[in-house]
Amino acid sequence: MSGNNHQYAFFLGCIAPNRYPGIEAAAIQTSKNVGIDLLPLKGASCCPAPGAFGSIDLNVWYAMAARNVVLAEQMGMDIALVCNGCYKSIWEVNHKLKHNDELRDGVNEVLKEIDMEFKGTADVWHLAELYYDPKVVGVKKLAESVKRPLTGAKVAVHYGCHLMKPSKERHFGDTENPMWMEELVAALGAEPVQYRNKMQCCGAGGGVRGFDIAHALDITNEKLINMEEVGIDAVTEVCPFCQLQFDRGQIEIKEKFGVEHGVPVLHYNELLGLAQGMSPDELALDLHAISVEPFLKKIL
Amino acid sequence: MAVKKDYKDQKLAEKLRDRKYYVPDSNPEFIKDVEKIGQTAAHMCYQCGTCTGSCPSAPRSSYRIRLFMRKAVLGLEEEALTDPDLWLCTTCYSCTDRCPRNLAPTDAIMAMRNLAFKRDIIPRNFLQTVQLIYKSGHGVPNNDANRAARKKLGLEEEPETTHKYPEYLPGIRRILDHYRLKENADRILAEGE
Amino acid sequence: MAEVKNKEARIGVFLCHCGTNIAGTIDIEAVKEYAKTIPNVVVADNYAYMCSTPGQNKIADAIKEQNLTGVVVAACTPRLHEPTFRNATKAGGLNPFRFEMANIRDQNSWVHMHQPEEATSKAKDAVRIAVAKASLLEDLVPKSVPVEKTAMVVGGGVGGMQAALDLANAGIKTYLVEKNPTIGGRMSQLDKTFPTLDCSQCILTPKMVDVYRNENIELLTYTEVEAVEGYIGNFDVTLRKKARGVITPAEAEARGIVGGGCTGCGDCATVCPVIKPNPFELGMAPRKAIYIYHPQVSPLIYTVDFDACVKCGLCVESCGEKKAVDLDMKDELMTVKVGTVVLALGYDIFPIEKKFEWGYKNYDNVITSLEFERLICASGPTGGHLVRPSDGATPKRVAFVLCAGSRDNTGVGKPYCSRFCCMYSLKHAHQIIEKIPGVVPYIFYMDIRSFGKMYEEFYYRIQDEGAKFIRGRVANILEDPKTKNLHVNAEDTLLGRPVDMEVDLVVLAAAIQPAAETEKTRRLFGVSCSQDGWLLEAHPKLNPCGTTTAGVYLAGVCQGPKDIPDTVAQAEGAASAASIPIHRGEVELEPYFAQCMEDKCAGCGMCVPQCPYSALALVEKDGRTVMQVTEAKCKGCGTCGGFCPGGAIWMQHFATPQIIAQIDAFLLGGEQ
Amino acid sequence: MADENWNPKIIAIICNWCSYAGADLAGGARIQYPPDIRAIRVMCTGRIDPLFILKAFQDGADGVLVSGCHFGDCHYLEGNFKAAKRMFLLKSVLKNIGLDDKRLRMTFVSASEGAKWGSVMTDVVKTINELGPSPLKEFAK
Repeated sequence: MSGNNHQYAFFLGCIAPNRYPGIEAAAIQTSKNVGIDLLPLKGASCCPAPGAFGSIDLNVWYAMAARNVVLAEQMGMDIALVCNGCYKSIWEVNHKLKHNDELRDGVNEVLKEIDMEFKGTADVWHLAELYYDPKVVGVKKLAESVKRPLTGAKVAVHYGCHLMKPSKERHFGDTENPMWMEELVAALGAEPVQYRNKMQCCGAGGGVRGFDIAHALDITNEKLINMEEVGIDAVTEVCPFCQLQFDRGQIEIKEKFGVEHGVPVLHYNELLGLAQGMSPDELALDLHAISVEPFLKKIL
Repeated sequence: MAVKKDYKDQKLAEKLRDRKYYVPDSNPEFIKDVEKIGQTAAHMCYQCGTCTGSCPSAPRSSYRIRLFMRKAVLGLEEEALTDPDLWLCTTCYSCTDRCPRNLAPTDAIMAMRNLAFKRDIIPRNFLQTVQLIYKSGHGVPNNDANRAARKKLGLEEEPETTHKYPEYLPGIRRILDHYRLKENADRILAEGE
Repeated sequence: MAEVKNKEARIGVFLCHCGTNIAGTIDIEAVKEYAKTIPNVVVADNYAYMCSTPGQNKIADAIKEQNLTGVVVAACTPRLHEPTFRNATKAGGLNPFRFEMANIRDQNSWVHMHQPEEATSKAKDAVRIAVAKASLLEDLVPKSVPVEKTAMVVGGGVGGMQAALDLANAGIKTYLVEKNPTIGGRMSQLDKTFPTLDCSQCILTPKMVDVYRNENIELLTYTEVEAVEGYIGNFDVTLRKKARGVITPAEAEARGIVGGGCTGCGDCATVCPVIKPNPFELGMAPRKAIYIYHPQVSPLIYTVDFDACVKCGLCVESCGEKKAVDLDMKDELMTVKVGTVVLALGYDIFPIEKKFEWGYKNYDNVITSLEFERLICASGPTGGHLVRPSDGATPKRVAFVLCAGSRDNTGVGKPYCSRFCCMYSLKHAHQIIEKIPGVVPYIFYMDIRSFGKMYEEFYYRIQDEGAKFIRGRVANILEDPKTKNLHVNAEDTLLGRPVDMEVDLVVLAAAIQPAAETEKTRRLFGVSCSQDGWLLEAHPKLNPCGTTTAGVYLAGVCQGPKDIPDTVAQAEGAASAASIPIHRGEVELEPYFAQCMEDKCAGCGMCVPQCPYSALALVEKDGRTVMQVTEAKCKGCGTCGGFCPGGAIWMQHFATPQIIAQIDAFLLGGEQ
Repeated sequence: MADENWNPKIIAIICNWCSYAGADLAGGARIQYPPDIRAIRVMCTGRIDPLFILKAFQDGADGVLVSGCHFGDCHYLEGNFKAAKRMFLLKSVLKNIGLDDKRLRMTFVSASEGAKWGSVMTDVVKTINELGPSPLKEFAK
């Protein structure tokens, strides 16, 4: 059945498999439904976290990320992933090493110690961009896979930073007011809404969540207020780390600032899973810190 | 060199401290280091403030990315690296996207953080991530509650990563050891206790 | 010609120190001593400034004393001082084309400042190469050609109008070619001008009338340059008169329609059913398919927009006996002969929507400065009432964003300073303060560049009037979807604090860029451009109106951003420069003509299609077919000479033996 | 492979209107580049007879640079097109006589591209240094 499917090595990262396993399950199932096979990338590690490792020593960041790319090179496959942070590490390091001989030689010197070599034969993709790309899936095919349209749900889109920025190196175009994820959401029958300062950061990146959580949460809180201002049923994103910040962050915001939001937060793959008819249990939505129930009531 | 005043009263001495910028206090190598690590021509900054204006951290703190660029240009290494604001960048890259000089202030900040780490200046959470990855390959490792949830979903308890294939861990440790990262992390964390 | 050989070459070498420009790097003494050892060199001398009178006298004296046959000056670049030293050579009694220059400054001492030894050795080679050529140089006589006593100005903005008026008033018949249906250009779109606050139309309209009435000016509006041939003194310019659909009274008379032709009454536009946005009002006001831009157009003739016209014929009917409307009109080509040309091609506004962060075209209440000019102008679409496009309300808080797309190295915007945005934004601030009680203008700037006469004083005045200046570039603009108010985000870099300012209207001082047609037009005239697309002047300091194409001059913004006074000043300069050859009546062309060495010519004719100017032809001579050059057509590129398989073409001043001698002198001569 | 005393001898034949002006501009801007190239000025690259270049190689030149205007910018409309065609053919001739065709380079530098002229100079010298002395050198004397 999957003979004609696109095949990718599936890079899991940390938070998706270890905190929101529903994203992992959803990604595999929903992708299969639109013609993408995600194969296990055995022995992959943390991407590693771009904020933490990039801040400590960029050389380690390059080498560790390169190791993950090499695993895919050895499989002879491109990488697909579901997390913006992973995208920043894996895509960017892959890109940099392909275009900077000095950097690549330095990394390969280290990788030699573990009998690996970065060759530059693999490409890296975020699943969301593959869904949008008509050469792979495309909005039309995505819409055709929907069995249970999310009609009536108003969804705010959070793009996250590390997927599209810095735009000078990336290929996504306008980062001030992009609309392609809105198209992905609309394909599922939901109504994407526009809100103030859509492209603002979730606040968690760069190690700030660990360094000064109140600071990070204040940014998250501002963003949630902007979203609620226009009336929404859920937030969707394509980054488990942003999800963690918006989802668990709401609990922390309540603890720290006494502000209550109660906005359900769903990874796009979870949203896609629901639209394709997966049950909340198949998506482990009960693991979310903020109950998804109100959103489910709206669409089921 | 700053004027030495030798006021006995420490509070007064701090209050009346010489705050002038003295050229000999600056390190001309600092901007070069920042540019080499950050791979951006930071000395071309013309201080327009687009970066700070774009920054989600600036409105809620004293963090001014423009000032860090300025300090880099002037070689004020000590001041830049010891400023705790350095760690408030969420790396959202809005400044990099909008910089009219085509610079990457975010990467300049990352470079300064790298340089700070060389002086053992680094928040503890960063080092804890290093330790976790050294141990398990993951910055956010699996736990029992999650294993149970995975099982319920029909997934294997351990994901197809270093969790399921721990034989890959020595390679990862080798890379980290190459840069003596674990060693330094352990040491700095221990000293901070 | 080849047979005019030098009997015995006697060359003088003169080395210039150019102060320390050359002597600071190159060991002049060593080069001089070396020069004395080069074959044919009979004298070598040096001087601090060879281009000075004593320096030039040295050359003239040496020619006489030493009976020189050739002169070499090693100094700056021939592109700067070749004419100077040719004159000195002539003063010494030698044919000026027996001079050769060795470039040891621009292409040596300046580019090898830290390698004095290598630079000195390179200078020795350069002198040796020059001597080799000078030894083979021959007497040449420049060809004088008569200059057509007419000029052409391309572009009918204020610069083009001024140039045309100056030329015309100097007694020269001038064609003024404008692509739009009216002259006036950008300046006619402006409301007031800084720093005097003159009404732009008020000072422009008299000039437009002058142009229209001037007997020496032939005004060709709605006309574009199609092709250019010829050279200084003798340009043949083919023009495309675009089908206007309306005829002038003069044209009507020519057609035998008594008392006919367009009088500008506007009856046709009244009945025309097709409505289009008026580009003059930047689309903020309508016009018909038969239209004029605005009431003060010159000439006052209507124009049919054939892309929009449905040919219903109502206009023809309404025009009646004047029979001015001709809906079957076709483009016409005409060729005119002119002696010199002034290009005044103007500028366009950079499409600022490409800078996504400011939301132009996305947010209703973000407008450009040019749109502001139309909105604040009494004859504009709102009668001079500045309103918010979203709701028509009068704005009370207005933000001006300076350097919007200028001083931008991202590759999206423009790296240069657009030069007049600071000043017009100050003017805009003044205008709203004057018109709207209680308004506060906020000017977001990086530097206020008020460099002109009375400009800084103007800045002082506007600050005094209450404009608020915020030193910081605008990071982004966000729209409040409910009120359509705008939140301007920036850092007040002087306060060191981020600013989120809620305003009613944002005016972007968008960068400017060369007008769309500039690239096509400059190629027709063979004019170079700099990397940013502005036309390249012959010398940035000493010849800012000239170009590398003799007889073609530049005026106004097409050469680089400038305000109205600078544009007019340059236009007067260009007109003056363009009038000189015409008043002299003839120009000397450098005698770099191709010559056929008939004894070697096989008459194969392969050179003939090589010539871009059709200067070559095969002729019968003494029973043989040989090539013949029409000197008046030859421009001296030498492409034929580079191609002739028999080596039968003698390129004067760049002859094959001369070039081979240079190659040999470098590679085989000197210290091996 | 090169002996220590060897300095490349490179000749540049450049057009008056674009490349020569660009080279002057590089000087005005004090852009520094290696001093191994000697320039000969012609009015247009169209003037350049392929024999000039062969003569230069025969004389022992290690490299030859031909530089003119960008296509469409030629002061004489199309001289640079013709030169480019000739250089293209000449390169195949060079290959046939056993010379590395990288020793002949054609570039397009406009009057406003001073910085580009500097980088062309640097790059040409680098290329020739990598190639070493011309094998024809020993026959040159």
